[in-house]
Amino acid sequence: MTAAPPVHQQLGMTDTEYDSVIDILGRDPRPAELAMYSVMWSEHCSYKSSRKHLRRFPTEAPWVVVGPGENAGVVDLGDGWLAALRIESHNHPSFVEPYQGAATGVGGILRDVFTMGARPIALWDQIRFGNLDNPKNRYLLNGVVSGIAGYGNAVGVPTVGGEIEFDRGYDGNPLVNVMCLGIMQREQLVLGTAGTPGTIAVLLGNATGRDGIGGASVLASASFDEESGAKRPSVQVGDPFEEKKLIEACLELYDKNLVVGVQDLGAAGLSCATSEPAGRAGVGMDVDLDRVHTRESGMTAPELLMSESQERMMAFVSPENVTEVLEIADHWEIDSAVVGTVRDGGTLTITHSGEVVAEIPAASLADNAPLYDRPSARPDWLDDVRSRPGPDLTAYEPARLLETLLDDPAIGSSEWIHEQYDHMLFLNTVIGPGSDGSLLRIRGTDKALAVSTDGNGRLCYLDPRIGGARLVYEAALNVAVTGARPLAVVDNLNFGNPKKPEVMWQFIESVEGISQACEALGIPVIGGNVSFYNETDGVDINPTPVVGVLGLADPMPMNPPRLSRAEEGMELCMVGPAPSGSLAGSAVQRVLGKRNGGVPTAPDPATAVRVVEFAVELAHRVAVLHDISDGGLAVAATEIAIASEIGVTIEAEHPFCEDPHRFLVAAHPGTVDLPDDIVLKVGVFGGKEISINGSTIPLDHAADLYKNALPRRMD
Amino acid sequence: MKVRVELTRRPEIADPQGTTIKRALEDLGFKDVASVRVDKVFHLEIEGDDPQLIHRQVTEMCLQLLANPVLEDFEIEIER
Amino acid sequence: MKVRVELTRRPEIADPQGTTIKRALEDLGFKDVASVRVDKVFHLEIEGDDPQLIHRQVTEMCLQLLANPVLEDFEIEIER
Amino acid sequence: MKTAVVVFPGSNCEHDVANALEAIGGQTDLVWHRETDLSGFDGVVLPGGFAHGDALRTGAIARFSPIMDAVASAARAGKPVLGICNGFQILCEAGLLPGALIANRDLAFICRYVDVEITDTTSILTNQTDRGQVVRIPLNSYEGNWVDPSGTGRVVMRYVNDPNGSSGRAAAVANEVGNVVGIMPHPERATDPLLGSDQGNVLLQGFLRSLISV
Ligand SMILES: Nc1ncnc2c1ncn2[C@@H]1O[C@H](COP(=O)(O)OP(=O)(O)O)[C@@H](O)[C@H]1O
Ligand SMILES: [Mg+2]
Repeated sequence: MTAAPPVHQQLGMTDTEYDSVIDILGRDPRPAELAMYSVMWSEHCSYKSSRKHLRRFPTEAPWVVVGPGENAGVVDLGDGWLAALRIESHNHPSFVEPYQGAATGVGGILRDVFTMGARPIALWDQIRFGNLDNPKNRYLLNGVVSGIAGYGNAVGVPTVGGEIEFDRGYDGNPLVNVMCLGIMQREQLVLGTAGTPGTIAVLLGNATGRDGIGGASVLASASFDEESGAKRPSVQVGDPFEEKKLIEACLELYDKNLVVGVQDLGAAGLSCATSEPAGRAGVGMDVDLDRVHTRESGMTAPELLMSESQERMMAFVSPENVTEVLEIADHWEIDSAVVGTVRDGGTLTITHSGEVVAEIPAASLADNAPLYDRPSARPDWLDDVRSRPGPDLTAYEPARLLETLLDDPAIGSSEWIHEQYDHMLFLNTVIGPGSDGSLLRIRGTDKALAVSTDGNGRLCYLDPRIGGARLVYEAALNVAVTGARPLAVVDNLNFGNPKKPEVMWQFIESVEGISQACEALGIPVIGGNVSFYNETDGVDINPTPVVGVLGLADPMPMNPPRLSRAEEGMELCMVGPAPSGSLAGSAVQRVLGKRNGGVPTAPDPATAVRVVEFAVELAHRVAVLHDISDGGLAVAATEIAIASEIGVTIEAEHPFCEDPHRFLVAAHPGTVDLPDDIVLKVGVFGGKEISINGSTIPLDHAADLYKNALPRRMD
Repeated sequence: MKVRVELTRRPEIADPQGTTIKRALEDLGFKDVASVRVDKVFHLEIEGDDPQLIHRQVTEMCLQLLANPVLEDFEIEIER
Repeated sequence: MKVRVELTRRPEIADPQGTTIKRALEDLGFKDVASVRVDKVFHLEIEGDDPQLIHRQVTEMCLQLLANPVLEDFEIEIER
Repeated sequence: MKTAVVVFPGSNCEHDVANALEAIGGQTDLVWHRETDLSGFDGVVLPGGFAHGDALRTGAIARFSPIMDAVASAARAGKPVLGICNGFQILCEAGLLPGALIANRDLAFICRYVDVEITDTTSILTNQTDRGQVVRIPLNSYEGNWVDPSGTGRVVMRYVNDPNGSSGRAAAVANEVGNVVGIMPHPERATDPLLGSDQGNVLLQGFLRSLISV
């Protein structure tokens, strides 16, 4: 019978971290104080293992209004318009309970965006699972997609795109990342500041219950193992209806200029929503926990401070506006409570049933958070993996390979997923899910925003730096082919256990690759999220950084390119460097059952930039553009053929090679002049067959495989 | 045999639907409603007549599909 | 007082959830399942201690809000 | 000629409908569900969304909103009353249309274009169309599966291919008089070729036309 470990350890805190709490306070922490430090200093909230390396990202550009650090990044779109973008992971909660985990992930990312003053106009989902032959993974995919649909559709924000990938590595640890875009007029921008002394803290929205107690520090910052079931009671349940009312109420507060600042309650709940805004404003705050409206009785101070009950916001309001704020909350039928007052000096004083339960320097929760420079080392297995020979395709008929690819659930149509999402609400979705980037018009202007989100764990496994860079170029190109110029990047860095030097190395290399590509394209990183400890029973996932690129089309193309606009007689051309033939990390390598291996083709920054700019320009005058990614030219051309319901005859070298920054153009001969140093004619549209280098497959058969790749496994 | 399985949501798990319904009942003038929780019940008809066996089968069904152990507990009742 | 209200779906009304669950159970190898019906249960806590009165109140709640006569019948059970 | 677009907590298509109607010459006001008077309006639209989060049953709680008495008397007065998606569900719950809407046959939310055939041209929605005419408009619902044991519902539009199990493939249903119509797909989402289709306009034009005729 061994004695239970000390409380701070149970809360996920190391002894050294505990000692620095004692140093800060000059005494032992009270229970509530310990709870606050433990959640705020968790990996999830403090980024203690990653902060040092995230500084590498380029974050500046004239159009950046708010960079990393706030709830969402904000860029200037001109004419008084701003866009807010943020991405967030909900990997561990989605493994524990796929529906609620994904749903609350959507709720959280929405709050990050409307906390800034913006109206959320679109969502994207980035989801990764183990292979679908395992029923558990079908259950997870089903649950996650229903959860995103159940929350996103009901809250009334369209989900207009995303990405899905399957790999055995995600078997015990699926990835669920969600991204949200919002727009606003400049005057509506709000920051997460508590304002000046005298300002009143008003808690809006859901009653506080014991949801996700310890979630921040336990769920999101500890690895999975057989006992993860034990952590289950802290599952949170999302309420999109409450969130919808909260959105409308908050937007009215911003319109009427009634708030000094706003902070959403996510991980670390009240601890974060009091200390962070106070810290940012260099003030203190008196908070009375007895004022907090609760769902359950008898909640302790630590529970109230750590609760992750969803759909709550903290508004900071000047005294004269409090009544009006409470009236607006009433109108929208949400609960509200005045819970605190901003004070001079930096002390955060929290009382509960008349007793002081916490008295700490507000800023210390954020500013004094531990910062680790964890050892990193290139994995010793990497050379073996990179020296694996690529598959020899000469043994296969191209058309048969194409069939196998089209039937792959990650390459086949995502209809089964995105038709469960409302992707049309607000009538802005000019180009929705199912092509490259999504294109959203901004009503009352000639502008449109394009967004694409991309990841590729297999590539990053072989070379995290090249992989990271290629993600940025791919997303940028996905945006460019809709006619939008890339403006900014958000990233979600999903990695294994940072205490392992190889994982830290993968992390640092990915950040380097993403940074280099951003610098080449001249686009800043305006926000992101880090998810470590994606491992099960000691096995780490493939390093899976995910990026989202936001682009602006101003003006929007009158008649933007679409996959469905190819016609009889149009020529198919490839723009970009001639393919090297490398199949390292490619879809073909995967669907042939070959182990992931080889050396991925490095991007060429100068060419990438030229290709991206050329795509933006072409998008205003051609019928079809499509970026080349999974499955190479062959799959990209087939996607056009299927969407346009017309055959295509392809004559090209290495049709399955996935080399970076290349795209396809379809146009009638002689209608567009293409610089021949980066353009190759690779085919012509016509007939009812897809023919690759002489090997053919009927169009309707291809379409059938493509459309049923997911349904035939899921239904 | 007829079997009924009732799922009851764990007390600590939020029930937004119940909360919304409570609000609605209050708006309709039913002020004495202290709380509302919404749960699910399955009515199964199963071939066979060995109660023990069927109980075992249904328990399996609950663990594998019907109940979500994260959110709810289940109760099996063999009706006849 | 604790009151339990069960809504039972009218036989003539389709039950997509029941049908889907039946299929899922079969896929899992539970072949003896003849039929599955899914119904809703409400657990209400109501101030007061007069069972008759409470029964009347809850009947009202069902007629007005909780049950949709087109789809379902309701059954009220005062638990204590 | 003015149309009230009723906003319930949880509605989300109110602006889309209003914009679509205004774009073809209609006049609209958004009216909060706590209001009680619609006498100043010539017609009413209950827009799509998730009123009250669809708690209990879709439309079950919204039906008791203070505004609903005014909606009912507008319907009795013969004014055009159009429920789209969630609005359709509310009209059924309120007894202004027969039947009820239950979960889609495949228990999945469906958001995609569907082909819908006009079967009756005498309603406030279909008076500008021809019998047998087919329009492509987006469906966007989880509870789109209409059941009508009473058999009294007048189906004015039906799906060409059954997407959700709706009885008689009903996509839009009218009361006897034809001044109250519920439609499950979203005509307002098919009002701009740039977004994929403008074939919903003919339906909204029918609605506007019917404002005048009463
Ligand atoms: N999980 C998903 N949810 C919604 N849309 C998705 C999802 N996965 C893929 N899509 C859509 O399918 C299309 C192709 O996705 P993807 O294969 O990632 O394109 P690319 O390879 O060009 O990045 C995109 O429009 C994307 O938005
Ligand atoms: Mg693409």
